[in-house]
Amino acid sequence: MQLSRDALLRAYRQMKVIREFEERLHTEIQTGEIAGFTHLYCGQEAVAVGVCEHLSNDDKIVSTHRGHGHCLAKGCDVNGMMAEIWGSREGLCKGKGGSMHIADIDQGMLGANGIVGAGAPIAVGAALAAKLNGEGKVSIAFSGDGACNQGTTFEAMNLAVVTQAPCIFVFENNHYSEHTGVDYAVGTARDIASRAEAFGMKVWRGDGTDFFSVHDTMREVLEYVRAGNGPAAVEFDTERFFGHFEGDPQRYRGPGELDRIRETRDCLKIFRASVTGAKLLDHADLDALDAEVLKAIDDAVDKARAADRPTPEDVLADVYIAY
Amino acid sequence: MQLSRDALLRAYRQMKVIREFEERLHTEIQTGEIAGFTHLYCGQEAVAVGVCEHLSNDDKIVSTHRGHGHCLAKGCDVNGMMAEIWGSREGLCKGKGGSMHIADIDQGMLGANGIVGAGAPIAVGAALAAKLNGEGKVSIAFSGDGACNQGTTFEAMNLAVVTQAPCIFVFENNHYSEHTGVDYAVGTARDIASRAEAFGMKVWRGDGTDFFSVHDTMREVLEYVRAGNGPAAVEFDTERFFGHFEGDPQRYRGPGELDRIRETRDCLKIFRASVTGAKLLDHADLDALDAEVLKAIDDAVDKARAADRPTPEDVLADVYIAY
Amino acid sequence: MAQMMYRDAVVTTIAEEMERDPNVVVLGEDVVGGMGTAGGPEAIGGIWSTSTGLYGKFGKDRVIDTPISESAIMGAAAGLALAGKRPIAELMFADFIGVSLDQIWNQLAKFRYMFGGKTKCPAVIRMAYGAGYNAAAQHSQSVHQILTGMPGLKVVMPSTPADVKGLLRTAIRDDDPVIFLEHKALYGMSGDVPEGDYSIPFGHARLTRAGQDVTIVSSGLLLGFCEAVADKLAAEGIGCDVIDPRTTSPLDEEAILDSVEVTGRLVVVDEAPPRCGLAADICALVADKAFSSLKAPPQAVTPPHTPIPFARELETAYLPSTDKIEAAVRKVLGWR
Amino acid sequence: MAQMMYRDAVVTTIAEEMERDPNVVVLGEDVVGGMGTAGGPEAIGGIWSTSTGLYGKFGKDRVIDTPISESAIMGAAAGLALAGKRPIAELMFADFIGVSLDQIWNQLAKFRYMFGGKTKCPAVIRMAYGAGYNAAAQHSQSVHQILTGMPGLKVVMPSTPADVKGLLRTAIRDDDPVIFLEHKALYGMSGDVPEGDYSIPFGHARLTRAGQDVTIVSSGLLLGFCEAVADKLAAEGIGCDVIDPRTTSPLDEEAILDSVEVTGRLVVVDEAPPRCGLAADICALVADKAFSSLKAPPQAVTPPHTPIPFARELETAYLPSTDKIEAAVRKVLGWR
Ligand SMILES: Cc1ncc(C[n+]2csc(CCOP(=O)(O)OP(=O)(O)O)c2C)c(N)n1
Ligand SMILES: Cc1ncc(C[n+]2csc(CCOP(=O)(O)OP(=O)(O)O)c2C)c(N)n1
Ligand SMILES: [Mg+2]
Ligand SMILES: [Mg+2]
Repeated sequence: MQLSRDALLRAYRQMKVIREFEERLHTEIQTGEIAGFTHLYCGQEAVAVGVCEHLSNDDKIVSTHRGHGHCLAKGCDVNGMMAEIWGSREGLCKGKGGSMHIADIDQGMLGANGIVGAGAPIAVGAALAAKLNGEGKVSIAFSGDGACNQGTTFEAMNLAVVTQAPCIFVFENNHYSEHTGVDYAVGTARDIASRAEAFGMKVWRGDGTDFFSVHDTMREVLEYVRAGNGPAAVEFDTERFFGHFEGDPQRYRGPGELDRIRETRDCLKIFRASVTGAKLLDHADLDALDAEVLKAIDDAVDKARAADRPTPEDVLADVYIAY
Repeated sequence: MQLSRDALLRAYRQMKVIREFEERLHTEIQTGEIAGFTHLYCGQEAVAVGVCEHLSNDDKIVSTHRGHGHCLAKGCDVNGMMAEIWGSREGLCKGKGGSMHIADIDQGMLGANGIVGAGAPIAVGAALAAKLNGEGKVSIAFSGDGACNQGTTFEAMNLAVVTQAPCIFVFENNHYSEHTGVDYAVGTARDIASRAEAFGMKVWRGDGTDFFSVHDTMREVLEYVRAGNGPAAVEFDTERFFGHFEGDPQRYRGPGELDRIRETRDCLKIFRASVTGAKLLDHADLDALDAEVLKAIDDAVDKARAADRPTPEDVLADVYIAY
Repeated sequence: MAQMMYRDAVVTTIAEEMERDPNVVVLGEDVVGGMGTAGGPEAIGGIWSTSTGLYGKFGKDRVIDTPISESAIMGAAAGLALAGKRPIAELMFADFIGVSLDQIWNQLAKFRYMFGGKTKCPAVIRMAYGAGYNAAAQHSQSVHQILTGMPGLKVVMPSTPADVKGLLRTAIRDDDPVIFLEHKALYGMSGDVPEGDYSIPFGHARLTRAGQDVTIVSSGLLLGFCEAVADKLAAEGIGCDVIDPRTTSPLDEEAILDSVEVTGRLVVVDEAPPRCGLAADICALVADKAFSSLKAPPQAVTPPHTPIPFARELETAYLPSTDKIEAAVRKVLGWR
Repeated sequence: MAQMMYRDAVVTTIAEEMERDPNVVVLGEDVVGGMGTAGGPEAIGGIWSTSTGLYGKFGKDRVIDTPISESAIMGAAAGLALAGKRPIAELMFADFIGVSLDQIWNQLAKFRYMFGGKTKCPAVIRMAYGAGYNAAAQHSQSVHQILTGMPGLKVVMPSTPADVKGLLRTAIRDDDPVIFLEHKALYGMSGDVPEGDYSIPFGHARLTRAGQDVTIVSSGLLLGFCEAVADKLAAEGIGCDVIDPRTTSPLDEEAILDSVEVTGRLVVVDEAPPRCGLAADICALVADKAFSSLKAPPQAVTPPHTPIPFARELETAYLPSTDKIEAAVRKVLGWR
């Protein structure tokens, strides 16, 4: 299905925001100003955006430790996120969560998650809520190729099938879990989808470096799941441009691997080539967006840096609603 | 492969011991003399025996909450087990473990287990030890159709594939986990083996009510695994003759179901018909064994009843080797 | 007032709240029972009979029978709560936090805090705990000491049918995650239960016996043991305050401290193992906050530092007995 | 004596024991690193660099890189131990007991007891714990309070490179399951480490400062804070015994009680949350067993009952500070 010009511009902008958000963090982190563990999403933008462009605020997603892309794609505020990563009390989570715990319930974003595999069962719960509401809403669990080895992920898939929950398991296979290759850690090598299939789900596969592949695949998947056919799973083949976390020496990469994937498997380049090649958008449109996005990221960083810091008393707030 | 007369007699005797052990417990439990939760193995004897007849003491098994059959088949002492279930200090575990925790490390029996799904990872560990020893020994994880939904079982399968551990996952599909049917609880319904397959294992299937089906299948499986081909999985279709635990009203059974399975799916009857039909053994041989086994069980009960009771000081013993 | 069993107080309260609020949903293993069988659903209604009849009344989308996957059950409860529902999830045995602790500890308990106070997480996790069934090391444990230590959780331990009703109602209506611990040896206990919309606020202990000489704190199965000891001593003219905290998080510190200020003597009787347990927690609290009132060392009466044994004689010897409780009380009475 | 970092003391000791005993095996996530990649194995050697070089020396059957499946890792350790090996399993972060507690608590810890003393279970479970990295609520926790309460486990908490070496050697040679807790903020700490076959028995505390006025008990990151406070007060003529228990199970009760008998004053400084923690455990112990010696209420200095926050300022405010420790010491000194 051909997307409108607006939809194309929006999709590109969303991907570009994620890209520049992460590239900028990569730079800023070197200065030591940002605390904690940070996992960047660069390279996988087409997946987050290709999935989330189909969703409304009433559809839920549950994310991972590598959550910035999912958050941004689902509508979390750029400034609020940047401030959160900076540990400011003006952050989306008041500086309490940080990179691995960004959430925005109103946007249907039920949280990044520091525990690998924890998200899938939570997504099934959200899907059961959607089923009870009966309005055709869905819930999406993003999981990596590493998370697909965690018991919770399997349990979640089976529970979703048993309860016919409108849950979609999106597996982002970026070929690595930390420093380990998927060929080693996943018994069935590159095929995660067939595991999901063995749980009795209908599965799809797509090219995670191509926005259109993701977007078209997800249209089908969502149609199927919104129609009440129970859960489904999708595997997207994708690439991680940075290390596992910031500071990772990446000795596990092959020679030239990083250059090659940046060159040939960059979803932004692929998108640009595709839409300009098909004369749907021209370079100037995209260049203008690029500039606008860079500016927005600059602003976000400036704001985060200037934002209020939390105070010691904040430690005690928000443990309970009432105790 | 045709079994010798001795092997046939031995297999029958083993199954019969389990049967009568459990039937007797079923009766004794009504009197209230035996404490705790007891899960009987009646109906599944052909699986435990068909598997364990292939094993030496250096091969390990890890069992479940429904462990009596596995224990007996792997060579645990009948008297020691009966005394344990009676809570005597002469029991195999000195009355500390009871029905759900019988173990005999010297026999390669690494424990019944009260936690559903806990056994499979332990079996992988034992298999890794066997691999390190390099003597072609294996480790076997018995799991039910319910346990196959527990995250630990999946993790164990993947870990076994990744490490090429000589571990065999034996799934006993008796169609129920507690009061729930397998058609409901296992997304893929009666097919557990294809889940294992999706983890990259070679799988087999067999009729768990037919000793020969189990025994022949396991011969192949063991040959494959002992040869260093990594793990494997087998699913046996079988029947549980009693309730989930003693005291279960079994309202989930269909009308006449219990009579039907006792009539048509009794592994002892099937064995007897098969070996007498083929003139390998005659009824008199088997009747003699029956009498001998009944006597042995009577003895075991008498001994258990007369055995020393534990003393309060025993509570403190055997927590640590040294503390 | 109606006479009711502890287990019936559970199912009655759940049914009333489900009636009242369409967002309340129940999930767990065999909470329906008989799903996918020829005998059909409702074969059991929970192995403790604490969900009997709910499926028939509220249907499969609100009474969700699950496979054996405790992490998924706890996680689904978390997701339901984040998505606006009020799940009541059953963990068949408290011991199964072993396979599901992450979702309780690192997810449910922390969402509100990690997310900067921008969400609520109104989930109730019910679980059967405690010894008394000879169910041995993996099916008899107490876990309140572990969960009480976890910030973000509220921990409730009802000791009577009336408290089940009053506290479970509060739990279901509470917007924070609540652990609701039912002692399996009390399920058959009968008692008067107030009718109607009865609820008990968290953090309010119950004084079950009053006296001036010793303060005894306990709950669950052992509370009855303590009451028996208190009654016996009362006949001798020794007066015990027996305090049931009802909730261990929040803990009614005031009730305990006020009592010790009068008695000067404390005995805490708890079913968890001795190290880092609730007994130590309360003894330390009193040693800190009522130091000047103390006339004798605060005593913890707990099982020994061992797993829970199977045999009847062993389990009995493992649990604190009335003799041991009485001895502790006499020890503090006779100090110096 | 050699100067060595805490992290290097871990890997050195493991390597020495693997050399000595072919039954010792290592397993965990990324303990090799680079498996199945173009860059090849040994890309990392554990994210804490605590297994660097082991794969090259001992090969893939003794240095087993695992998928992300903590229950399977702990369970495999249990199975290896039951089958005669001596596994050293790494849990990357202590917080991940949430997804693997059953195998630690209900399996490893209980085998010997449940099986009537007829087996041993010589497994070491290493894990990185503690705050100081701004890793927030799910990657910064202390878990010794949970594990110390579990009968059947031994729990070790080294606070210096020398103690790492001496205690890890004992742990690996011990026939019972041992939890070995490495404070992640100490991995880079340097110190003198005795050469050769150095080992430290469990249950023997270490006196790091000696004084007559107050007993301070602490370990890990906070031990350094306590020592700083003790040093500061020493300049004022106030003497503190600073006791590092080294192992919390077994606990060297004698060392603590002996000290309090002299000082009459106790401050326990611990990184776990306040409720049902090790601080309460030790305060209760002292209130019971050294009641008559106590001149002031035993004080627990811990973080508040909250999850661990992310931002630098918040984490700093969360952790007990030297100011708070000093205030507690002055409080007991100034009592009445
Ligand atoms: C339960 C748990 N185990 C281990 C970790 C450490 N860890 C964080 S991310 C990660 C790798 C995840 O790999 P994958 O799922 O492929 O996601 P990716 O990093 O590629 O996005 C690991 C092992 C964790 N956070 N939680
Ligand atoms: C972790 C855990 N969850 C739940 C239970 C309660 N339980 C004991 S046996 C059982 C059913 C197991 O079914 P299956 O694996 O098919 O074995 P079967 O009883 O048929 O032999 C359940 C739910 C348990 N013991 N452990
Ligand atoms: Mg990955
Ligand atoms: Mg079954």
